[in-house]
Amino acid sequence: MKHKISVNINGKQCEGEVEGRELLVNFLREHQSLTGTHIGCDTSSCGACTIHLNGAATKSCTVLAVQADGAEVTTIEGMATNGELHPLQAGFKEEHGLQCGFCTPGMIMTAADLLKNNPNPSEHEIREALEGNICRCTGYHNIVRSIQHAAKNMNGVTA
Amino acid sequence: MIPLSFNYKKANSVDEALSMLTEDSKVLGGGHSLIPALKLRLNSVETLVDISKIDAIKGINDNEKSVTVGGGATHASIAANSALASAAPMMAEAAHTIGDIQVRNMGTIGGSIAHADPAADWPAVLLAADANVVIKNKDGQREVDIDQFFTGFYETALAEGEIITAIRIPKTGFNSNSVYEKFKQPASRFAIVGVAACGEMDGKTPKSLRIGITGLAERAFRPMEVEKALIGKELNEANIDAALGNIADGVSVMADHYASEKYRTHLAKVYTKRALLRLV
Amino acid sequence: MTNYIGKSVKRVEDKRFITGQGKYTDDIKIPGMVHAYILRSPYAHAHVKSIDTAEASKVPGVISIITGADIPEAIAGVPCGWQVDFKNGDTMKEPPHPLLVRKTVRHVGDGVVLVVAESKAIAKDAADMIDVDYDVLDAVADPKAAAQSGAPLVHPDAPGNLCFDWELGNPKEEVAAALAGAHHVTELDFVNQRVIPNAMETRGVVAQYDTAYDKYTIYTSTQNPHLIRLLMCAFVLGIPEHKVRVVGPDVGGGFGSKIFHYTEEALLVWASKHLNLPIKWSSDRSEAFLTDAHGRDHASNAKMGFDKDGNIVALQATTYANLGAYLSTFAPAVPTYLHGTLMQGLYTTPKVNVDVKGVFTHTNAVDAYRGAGRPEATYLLERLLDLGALEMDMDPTELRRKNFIPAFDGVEQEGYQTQVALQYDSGNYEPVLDRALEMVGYENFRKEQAAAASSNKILGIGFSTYIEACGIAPSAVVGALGARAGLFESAQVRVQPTGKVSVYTGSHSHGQGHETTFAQIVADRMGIPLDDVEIIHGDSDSVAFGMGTYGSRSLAVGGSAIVKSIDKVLEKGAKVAAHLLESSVDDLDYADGKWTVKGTDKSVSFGDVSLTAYVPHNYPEGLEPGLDFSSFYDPANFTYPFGAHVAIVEIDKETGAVKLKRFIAVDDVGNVINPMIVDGQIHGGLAQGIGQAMYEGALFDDTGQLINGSYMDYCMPRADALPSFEIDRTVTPCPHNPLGVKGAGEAGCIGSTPAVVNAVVDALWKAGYKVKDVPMPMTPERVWTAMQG
Amino acid sequence: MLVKGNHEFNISKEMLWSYLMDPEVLAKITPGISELEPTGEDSYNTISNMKIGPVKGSFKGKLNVIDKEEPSSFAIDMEQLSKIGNAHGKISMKISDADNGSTNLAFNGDVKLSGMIARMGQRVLSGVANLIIKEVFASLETHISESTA
Repeated sequence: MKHKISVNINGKQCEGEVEGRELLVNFLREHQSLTGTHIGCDTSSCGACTIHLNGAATKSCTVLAVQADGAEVTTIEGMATNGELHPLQAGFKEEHGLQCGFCTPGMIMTAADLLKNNPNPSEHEIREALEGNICRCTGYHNIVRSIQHAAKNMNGVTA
Repeated sequence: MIPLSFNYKKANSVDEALSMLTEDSKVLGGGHSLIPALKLRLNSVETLVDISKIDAIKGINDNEKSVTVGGGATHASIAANSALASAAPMMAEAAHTIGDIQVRNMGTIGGSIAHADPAADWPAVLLAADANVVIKNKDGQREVDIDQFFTGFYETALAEGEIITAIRIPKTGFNSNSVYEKFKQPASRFAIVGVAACGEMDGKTPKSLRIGITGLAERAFRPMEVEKALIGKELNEANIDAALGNIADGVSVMADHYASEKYRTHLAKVYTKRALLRLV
Repeated sequence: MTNYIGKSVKRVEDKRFITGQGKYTDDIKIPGMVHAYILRSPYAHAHVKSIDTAEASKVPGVISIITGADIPEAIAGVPCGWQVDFKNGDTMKEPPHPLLVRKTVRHVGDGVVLVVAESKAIAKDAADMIDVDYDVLDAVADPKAAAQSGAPLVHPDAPGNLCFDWELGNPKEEVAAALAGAHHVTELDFVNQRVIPNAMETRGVVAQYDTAYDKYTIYTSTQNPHLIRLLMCAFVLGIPEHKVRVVGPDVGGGFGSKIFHYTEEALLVWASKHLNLPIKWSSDRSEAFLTDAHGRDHASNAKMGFDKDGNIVALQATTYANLGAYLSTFAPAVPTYLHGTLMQGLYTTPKVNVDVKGVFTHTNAVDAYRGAGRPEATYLLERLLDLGALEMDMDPTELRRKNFIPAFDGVEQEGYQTQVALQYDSGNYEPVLDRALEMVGYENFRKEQAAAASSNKILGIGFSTYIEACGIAPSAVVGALGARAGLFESAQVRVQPTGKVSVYTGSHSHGQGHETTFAQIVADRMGIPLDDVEIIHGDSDSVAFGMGTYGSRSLAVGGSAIVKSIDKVLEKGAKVAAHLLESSVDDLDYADGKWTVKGTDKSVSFGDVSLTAYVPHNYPEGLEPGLDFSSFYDPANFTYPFGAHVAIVEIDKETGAVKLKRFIAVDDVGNVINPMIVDGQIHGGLAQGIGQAMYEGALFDDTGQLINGSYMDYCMPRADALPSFEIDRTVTPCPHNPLGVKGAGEAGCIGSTPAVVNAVVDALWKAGYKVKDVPMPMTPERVWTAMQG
Repeated sequence: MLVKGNHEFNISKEMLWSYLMDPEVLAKITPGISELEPTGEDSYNTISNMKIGPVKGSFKGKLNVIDKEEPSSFAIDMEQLSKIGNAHGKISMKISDADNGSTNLAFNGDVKLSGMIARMGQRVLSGVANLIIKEVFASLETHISESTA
């Protein structure tokens, strides 16, 4: 059986028809062609698929698409506004917080959740907040710097 | 990764959910235990009844004698709740150690204890807290004492066709002095050993003491002999060491490539001691 | 003047990645595309008795179900790209590796049935309905066990499961004699455990056959598009190379695992024509655990002899190297020429012998993983040195200093000839150690350590001073060592009429930042703005040829090829400029994007020269129009980065849990083009090397099942497991390439692992536990057990 | 997966032997078995459904009773196949006299798992083994008390 769903994705109302078993990440990638959200594992462990569901960082591989009916979803594609990079996006570029780029969208989405709840995180708090996101390239060193950079800018202080 | 096909039904109320449950159906709460198993096709289900949209079971209510945590309350909302922070600080402490930010945002306490993973954090905490589990079925509502709730390996007192609607955390002298200590399996973030402890203290001596241990055995349990041995005794290293000898009595200790039976048992002692010393 | 080289230019490729616009293989959609799922063996060793696909073929949406028997006999298996010979001169055993098995499965995950359907979900649903009847056979997963007589055979024509039995260095008797005469011999049995690369993007392939042009297009998550094309066309499918386009689009990490030509690539290409449909296969993570090539997996014994002053007198290393069930593309090279040749380290050891047996087991293939052979060699050497220091009660840094090869620059002084085939290019080893010790505050640390020795949290420090051979190339050398392909690199610098520059490189970037680093070189050498340069890679239809990216070769080999082409462009440009300036080439200077007549202010810009080259109305007689040059660069030698790594750990005595408190790395990777990117490469390498020491390791049971095949069990370091790294570098330029660069991709991974293990052993030893070794990964239980005696 | 356990039954060795050799009893006490179809002497085809925690699977397989030494020992050789993984194993049973006239049943075996359950299930395997052992003994006790009642 197919379910009609309507999801507000990055500010735009998107309609779709999905099977019950379809995952939100597939709905984003296959139906909406929002391929910035990646799939890195099968066990909800790696965080590459992290998006915001009603404002909270969520692993879109562990949510059914039909569960997102009526919800607001933000993906990496929705982070820049009016062509202006989100401070986290800018921070990742500025501090070389990415290499292959595959984990990056998930990292940025998780970091955004962290900074929303804790605008001035310590290094320790940043590292703990990233425990659900695996990066195999950077050793996390520059990811931490990138988030610190963004935190400073978002608090109105230039890094 | 995509599950085998199933029927999806969204429930708008607990009663509606109960009416949707059939023999081969499962309840979808936060989904963070169930969906991964379905994706790997290690599990399959005919009908999935989604209770994640029922607002009535998501709240955390501060009552006179207890704090009532909705079965649908997320780990994140528990971690951030101020009533629980004073009534049972180990709740927030444990909530912070579950999974990761994303998992805490979606995973629910009701889903977790219904699943009864032998290495999950909540069972240890709720055992220590002397909680009550509020369960609804088609015939009405019942409350199960937490000591009767976890019955075995992934087994609970929850029957088919029932839903956990709330967990009551009594406001007691012991819960207000409570801690959670966890030794994490570094990949899964589950507990190799997790110890919740709470006690009402008279100086350095507990007047009451409850301990819940997860990860060690096939189900979370209370080491009753340890509790008994230490009530009325000063919580110092010597007394605790003396009491910990039979911590694993009556349970079968689990083993995997992260921790053998011997090492797990040792860790349980170390972590119980650490938890108890923090009560002072 | 340089505007870009040596500066931390922000990466030009980042924009697409931070906005979610990267295009990885699984992001590619082709109209009409269908999906493949491969049903794989659940057993490590079994005969396929029958395959029943009747129910599966009835599933609506299933397009085709293909078994090994459906694949034409003429299609060979995937080949191995490197040949290693037995000591006695016999050629290694090279059993076939079919695209789908016909009769015998040899590892869990061996491909048995290809299901093609309208969606991946349908393909998976159908695959679940296929019944394969297996006759289960005994299996062996451990390399030492596999080499014992009576072990289950992986291939009938490889007796004793031996692929090769290989030796390098001084005669064994000489080494044995030197060890017998030594004042002290440190000996250890090592297991350098199997680790799983785990690039965050799993592998995937999209294959399309176009009947109109009789042409194939393949998108594959590879580090090595041209080599895949060559191997697939010439050795597997026999299809014409000029009718095949291989694209390695954005690739989400490789770390070696995406160098190789995998069966799925050829299988999908064949099926795309067979079914005349574009097909996508993308690996699930669970599948990746079973099918990506793994790394390391050595079981070794090593002895290092010292004289009474601590001078190393000899080294004997004996290794069983697990190759898995089939020979992956570079597999035989890793435990031999990338491992045995590094056994000299950066020491003056006079006698060295390395004996390596390559062994087949019922596990998936083992091949190059970040560092490939060099981490294993470094691990062995550096563990023996630190342990030797403990046993002889010497300072581990002094012991190293005593044995360092004296400084040589490879220009005034000759390169250093080792006992194990290599000639090091340039080296100056004391300064990296000096700098590392300064950063650590060594004396102070030893005091802190002594003070903590009786507490519950003990401290330890571990060292590793490593050298590696990278910039994997010189074709003649690697050819002599068994490579079946040349390992040069190509580059084309195409100047457009308006002076904008397109550069086509055979290197492939999957996180290394070529689009930035290479552009910095081009912009500086040509004196033009960075924005005027575009780096194109990864597409066999645009790039003439390439040998891909691995072995820290991109800059040293690929970058040098670009420099050669730039030189050709500027040489021709000078002729055009001389014509325009009515001067002679010898009278011109080139700087800041213009040619100037020496001693005058008469000049012509690069853009004007470019335009003239394409609109040659006023042009030197006899000179061809155009400004577009290709080069192939084949270097004279490998490059030899080196460094000193130091780990400081704290051990919780009650639980055995190890906390990595600090990690200091001082590396010398030669000249540096982009410090920010080099730092990033070091960081990433460190994390993987530390990961092996503390967390990672594939576990097989005695039936060949991988028992930790998911991220719930296979642990990689997460952010909260690592400290911020403290890194610095010295610069000893490579004397033989035009950029003076050595390579930075693997250094972090090569040096770090032994430093961490040494730190744990140091902590235990200094706290009174005479523990010689803690097996990797050093889980809390293993450390705790070691303390129990 | 190592399966090891023992239990005392308040009946004679011979009685216990006869229960264990009865296909119906065997079907009843083996966890999850819904069908046990004899295919020859001491050979059976089986269909079973396992539901343990997050894992649920339907297994089809074979079960052979071998190495019979009445009334003191035998072994079960089995193969269970499913989409989520397979189990192959041999479990030896020893029946011996215990104190006060009761009989001890000890079993010891190694069940080799393959497929997804082998890769994913390690964290909880020892729990699974314990659960299965417990269930076998409990259902055998129930059966004995029912049939002797």
